[in-house]
Amino acid sequence: MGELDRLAMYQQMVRIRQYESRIMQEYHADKSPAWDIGAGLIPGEMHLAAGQEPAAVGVCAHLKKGDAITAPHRPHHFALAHRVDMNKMTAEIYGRTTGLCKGKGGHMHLFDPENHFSCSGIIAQGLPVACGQAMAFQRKGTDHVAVAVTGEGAANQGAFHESLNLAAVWNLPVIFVIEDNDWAISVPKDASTAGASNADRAAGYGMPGVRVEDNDVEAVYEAAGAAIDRARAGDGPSLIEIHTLRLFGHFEGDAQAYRPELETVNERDPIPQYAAALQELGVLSEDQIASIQADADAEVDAAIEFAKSSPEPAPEDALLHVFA
Amino acid sequence: MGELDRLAMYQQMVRIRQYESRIMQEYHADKSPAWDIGAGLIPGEMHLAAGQEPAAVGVCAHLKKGDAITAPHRPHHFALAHRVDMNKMTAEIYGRTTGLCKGKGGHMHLFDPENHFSCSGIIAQGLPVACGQAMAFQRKGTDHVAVAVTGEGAANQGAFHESLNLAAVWNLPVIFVIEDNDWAISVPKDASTAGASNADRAAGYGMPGVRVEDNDVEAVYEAAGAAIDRARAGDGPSLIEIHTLRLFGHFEGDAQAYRPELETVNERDPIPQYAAALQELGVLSEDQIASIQADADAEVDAAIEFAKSSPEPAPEDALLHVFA
Amino acid sequence: MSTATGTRRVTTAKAMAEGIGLEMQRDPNVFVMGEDVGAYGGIFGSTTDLFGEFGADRVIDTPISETGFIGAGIGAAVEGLRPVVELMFVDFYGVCMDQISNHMAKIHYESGGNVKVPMVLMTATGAGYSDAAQHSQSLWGTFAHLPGMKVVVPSNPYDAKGLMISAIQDDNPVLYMFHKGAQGLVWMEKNPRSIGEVPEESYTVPIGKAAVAREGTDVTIVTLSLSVQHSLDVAEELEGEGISVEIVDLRSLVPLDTETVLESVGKTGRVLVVDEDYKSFGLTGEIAAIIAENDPGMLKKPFRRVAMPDVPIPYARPLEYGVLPTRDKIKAAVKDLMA
Amino acid sequence: MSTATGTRRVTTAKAMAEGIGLEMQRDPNVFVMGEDVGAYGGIFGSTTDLFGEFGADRVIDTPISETGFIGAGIGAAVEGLRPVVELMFVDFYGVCMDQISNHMAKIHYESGGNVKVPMVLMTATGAGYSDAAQHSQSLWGTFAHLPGMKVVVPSNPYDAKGLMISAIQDDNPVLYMFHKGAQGLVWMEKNPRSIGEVPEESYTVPIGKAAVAREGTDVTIVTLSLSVQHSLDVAEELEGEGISVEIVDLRSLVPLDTETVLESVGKTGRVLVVDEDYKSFGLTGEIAAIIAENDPGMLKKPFRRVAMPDVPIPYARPLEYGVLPTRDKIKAAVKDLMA
Ligand SMILES: Cc1ncc(C[n+]2csc(CCOP(=O)(O)OP(=O)(O)O)c2C)c(N)n1
Ligand SMILES: Cc1ncc(C[n+]2csc(CCOP(=O)(O)OP(=O)(O)O)c2C)c(N)n1
Ligand SMILES: [Mg+2]
Ligand SMILES: [Mg+2]
Repeated sequence: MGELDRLAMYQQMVRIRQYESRIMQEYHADKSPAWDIGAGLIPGEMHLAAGQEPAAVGVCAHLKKGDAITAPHRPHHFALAHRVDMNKMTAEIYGRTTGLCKGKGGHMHLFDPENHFSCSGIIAQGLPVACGQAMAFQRKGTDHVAVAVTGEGAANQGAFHESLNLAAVWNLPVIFVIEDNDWAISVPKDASTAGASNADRAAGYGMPGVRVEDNDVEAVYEAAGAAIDRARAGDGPSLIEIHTLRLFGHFEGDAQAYRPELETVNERDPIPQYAAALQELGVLSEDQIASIQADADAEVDAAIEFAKSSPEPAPEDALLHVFA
Repeated sequence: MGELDRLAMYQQMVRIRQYESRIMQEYHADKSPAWDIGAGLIPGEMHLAAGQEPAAVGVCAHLKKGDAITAPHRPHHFALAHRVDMNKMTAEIYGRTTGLCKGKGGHMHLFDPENHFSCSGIIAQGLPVACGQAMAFQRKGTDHVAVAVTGEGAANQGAFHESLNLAAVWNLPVIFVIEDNDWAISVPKDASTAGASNADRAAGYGMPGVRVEDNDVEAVYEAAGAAIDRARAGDGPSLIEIHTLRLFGHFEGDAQAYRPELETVNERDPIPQYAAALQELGVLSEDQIASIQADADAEVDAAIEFAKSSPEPAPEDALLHVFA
Repeated sequence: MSTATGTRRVTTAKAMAEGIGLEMQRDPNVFVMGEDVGAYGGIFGSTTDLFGEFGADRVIDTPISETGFIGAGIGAAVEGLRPVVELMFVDFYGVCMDQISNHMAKIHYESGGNVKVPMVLMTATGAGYSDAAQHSQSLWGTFAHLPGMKVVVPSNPYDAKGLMISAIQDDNPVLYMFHKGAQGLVWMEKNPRSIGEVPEESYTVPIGKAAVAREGTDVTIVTLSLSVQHSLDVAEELEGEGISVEIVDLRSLVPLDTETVLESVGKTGRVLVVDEDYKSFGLTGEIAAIIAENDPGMLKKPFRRVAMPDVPIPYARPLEYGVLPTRDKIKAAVKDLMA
Repeated sequence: MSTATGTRRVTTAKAMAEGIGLEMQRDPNVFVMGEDVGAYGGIFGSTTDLFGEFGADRVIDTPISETGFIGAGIGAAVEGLRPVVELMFVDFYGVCMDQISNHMAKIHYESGGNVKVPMVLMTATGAGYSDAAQHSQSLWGTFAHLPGMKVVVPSNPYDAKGLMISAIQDDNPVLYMFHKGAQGLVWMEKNPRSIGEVPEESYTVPIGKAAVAREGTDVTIVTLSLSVQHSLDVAEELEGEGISVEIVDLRSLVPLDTETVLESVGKTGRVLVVDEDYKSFGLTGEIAAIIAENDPGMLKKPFRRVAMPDVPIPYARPLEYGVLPTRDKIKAAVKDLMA
């Protein structure tokens, strides 16, 4: 990994974090005093991925145009790391006609066919779809891969098993990425998951399984690189479980009363940690930190501005696009 | 294992075989010349378990009254080995009012609450139900266990994963039994299952997994004994995969054109093999073989006679029993 | 068993949870399981305070394995327990529909009546807060179409509690479908009708009986769930304009109280069905069939329906409210019937 | 592309398979997957001979993982392939309904029209041979209720082939529901109408257009699938008794050809809906609603339906035929309408 790779990953993490932080602000801005989930410029459920940037950034650093991702209900970090246009994505979250889906999809249903990116609000159900995309890549004789992302809670859903088995039997170029952020809403991993790690489950399918223990973008980068190379070479699927961190609530509005380790959350933030590591290595200066942050601020502000100034759809447009 | 245990297991296997063979005859008897699946005294799909007797007999030898079984679409051997009344079961298969379910269920939906036996035509969906029965046993403070049976093909269904995980997380007294008869209808195991054995998948749930390689009732007996003792002792679930043999077609009427090893099937029949082994051990004489067979013949004939002489339900009874 | 009496005003969510709690006190076989039903109290408040009162042994958080834990509920019910299982959003039915429709609903019948499945499956329905296509459906028509389970759909706190108690006491599987927007949650816009008078003690509301939520003479609105609240609002407004609206709150879809529907339609001769579920092949059609089977001549005016058009539910607010059965659409349809 | 012409008499199963084969010849992106679709040729013959012609790479046997392989079909379709996926029995929908209803059917809409899912999901329906509660359902009402997928239900060989070709060429997800009892299988009792004249070459039958399967003036039977065959038999018998029956074969449920239905009902004023799916909250009601919305006065007699009553489907023959929409029940209902 070269200096530029490291800087690029840091920069991408900061960009995503700025995005999630600003969306959080924007989301809450106009919901008070009587907090109403359906009100405001950004209505509906909002699952932010702050703290989980290393997973998205470490994996997507290896992806090229034409590779596919299916993300779950918490999709922004993978979307941004996988080149989804920030303006269009933001406009979608604001429900505008300039959005990726013209306002029909919303934050849990972002579709960007140009980048083969999609996500879904039904947990684990993106895994079979990624298998199908991989099947198409394989049949077309390309070396493209599909990445299926899911949380550790979702890994206990039947679709996980069916997809791993299918991918292994058909030797599909899929990488299953599990973001283990310790929690599935209010349920901790040990109350829902038997066995030490989902990485161990991969063996049951004759598939390599790796657990990345700390929320370190470079460790993710290494593990993902091996898995993605393997898939591109035609050697089949892999599974990577990444121990990461849910910095915010499950969704915005979640008071997290159930969460005993809440106090230590900020100390575990991976971005300052990575900044410190890069400074230690002499790769990142204070000036660079500031300018990377400033770029991120500007880009995110512009995207929000784009979204806010875009037109809202007309009610009757709801009847369009049922059939092609 | 004592002499009596061995004889009892042999006797039970012969009884089941006689049952399956006679049902096969009866099923086909009145479907010709123009073979019609819906015609005859026994209509509908018919999945017979000849060749798979060791699985049912070796497992059920350890079960006591009050233990539960959920069986799949191929259920007769487990039903008979688990004390389900042969007369009532046969009457159900003949669709008579004296049947276990008054003719409403049929061969794939045999319910015997007295023996906590049930089966279902949707593959793998009996596994969650067995978990719930085990949950009830656990909550009531009993040492009863639930056995969930499924084929190797069905083990690739999502419900398998969810059930193993649930049973392990909640430490339920469940034994998952997989009958690997090499085939799921026309699809061989290696075309559908990644990984060497479902027994290996158990490790992913922190659960013991054993594969019984040959279709030998004593080997099944050993493996099942350990798993069932474990469950009764409160030490949680286990998985056993038994390599067994589908002696007949998937269902009656299946010409098995897809099956390359069809010719060797009879050589692999586990019952003559077990008879020979017991004779070798000096536990079973030719006379005993004959008398065990004669008893089985008589019992099965009587059950079929009971069924045939029982009344058919009236059409309007179809409207009963929708709600309790 | 609670012996308290008297009423207070509580939310629908609280009323539901109270119903469950009273049954848990009465019968040790009753327990609750589902995702986030424990410390969290249910994402939509359906198990509020139960974890504190009954503990982790009787209010059980599950893995995200709906087939697994709904199936486990069935197995437990078959063995004589009385589980109350939550499917967090009805939209997730697709990952566990086999257990619901092929097992929960059919075992009793398939067994010739020998096996009972006394289980409640409760689930959140409904739109109106931009949760988009996979978290906003009503789908009661889907479940009511399939035989073997009772289906109840309360519209207010009183019925929510009484129907919950009836459901738990019923020896059959009961699907209990509550509307997120009628739960009276602090974090969602709500109609004041989502908070109402509820007795403290245990009581039942019969499954299979509709309620005439408002009497009237000109037009019958047949509806259920949150749309009852909207319809009542509209009826109050239209009273000022001299239009008298009768509102039938179905409350149960299975069994369906056809008598109450026919009686009302017989009186008014004009019928509007308001349904937040998809329009075609569902509840609205069934009401039309019941009337037309009885006597098409009952209708002085063509049958009307205000329902979710046959489109997935869109995210952006203007789009979503473009398809929802809003007060405005209900009002316009009633006026049309009177024109 | 086939340039052969001429017709021969073939079974519905063969006609379906032929439709798929012609599309596979025409478009290399078309492939088939499902359980036992390969060497076995599909349990109900829907892929007869395709494995021999196209090989294991284009006719793919899957593990018993319906969520997995239907989801894979969706992913492949999104990437531009045109999968024809088989769900062996529609009764198994519950293990994969999330992929069908939340993904296959919604992706196009959710994406604002940017993503297409050109996929055919074919599945076997129907009862009549004692396959009991979990293998005998029709369930088309369930799917037609849910937006985003087209639903076609052929009743004869000609339509089976033409609708299959239309379905594969359609850029939308199409659910193709065939009746086991109308496949013309050698191992099942069959109506002679399950074998019929079918052109050898490729042709399409439009999705969304009903057919008047028989013209008549006294009574309209609105129906589909195997019940069309029964209804034609009954109509022939009743002709002798001086009753003229018109039969509308819906062929597509989504989109539904309401015009053809209304035209026929307008002519006869008497309508019977025959449906092998469950009676309530389904197709029969939708037809009633369409008529009642248009003009309840069209009906000279109360609306009638002969459908599966709301019970799980029993096993024993007398019970099963007690609930099925048999010729006898259809005939009695028509006579009743004429009384
Ligand atoms: C099938 C299904 N069940 C339940 C839910 C509700 N739900 C949404 S997110 C979530 C928790 C997911 O936890 P995890 O997979 O660990 O992802 P995280 O939220 O931690 O990123 C749940 C239960 C759902 N969306 N889909
Ligand atoms: C969910 C579901 N999918 C498909 C089927 C159709 N089906 C019935 S038995 C069977 C094969 C089962 O194979 P296996 O589990 O190995 O059991 P075996 O028949 O070999 O005993 C299939 C595909 C079904 N019943 N349920
Ligand atoms: Mg998590
Ligand atoms: Mg098998």
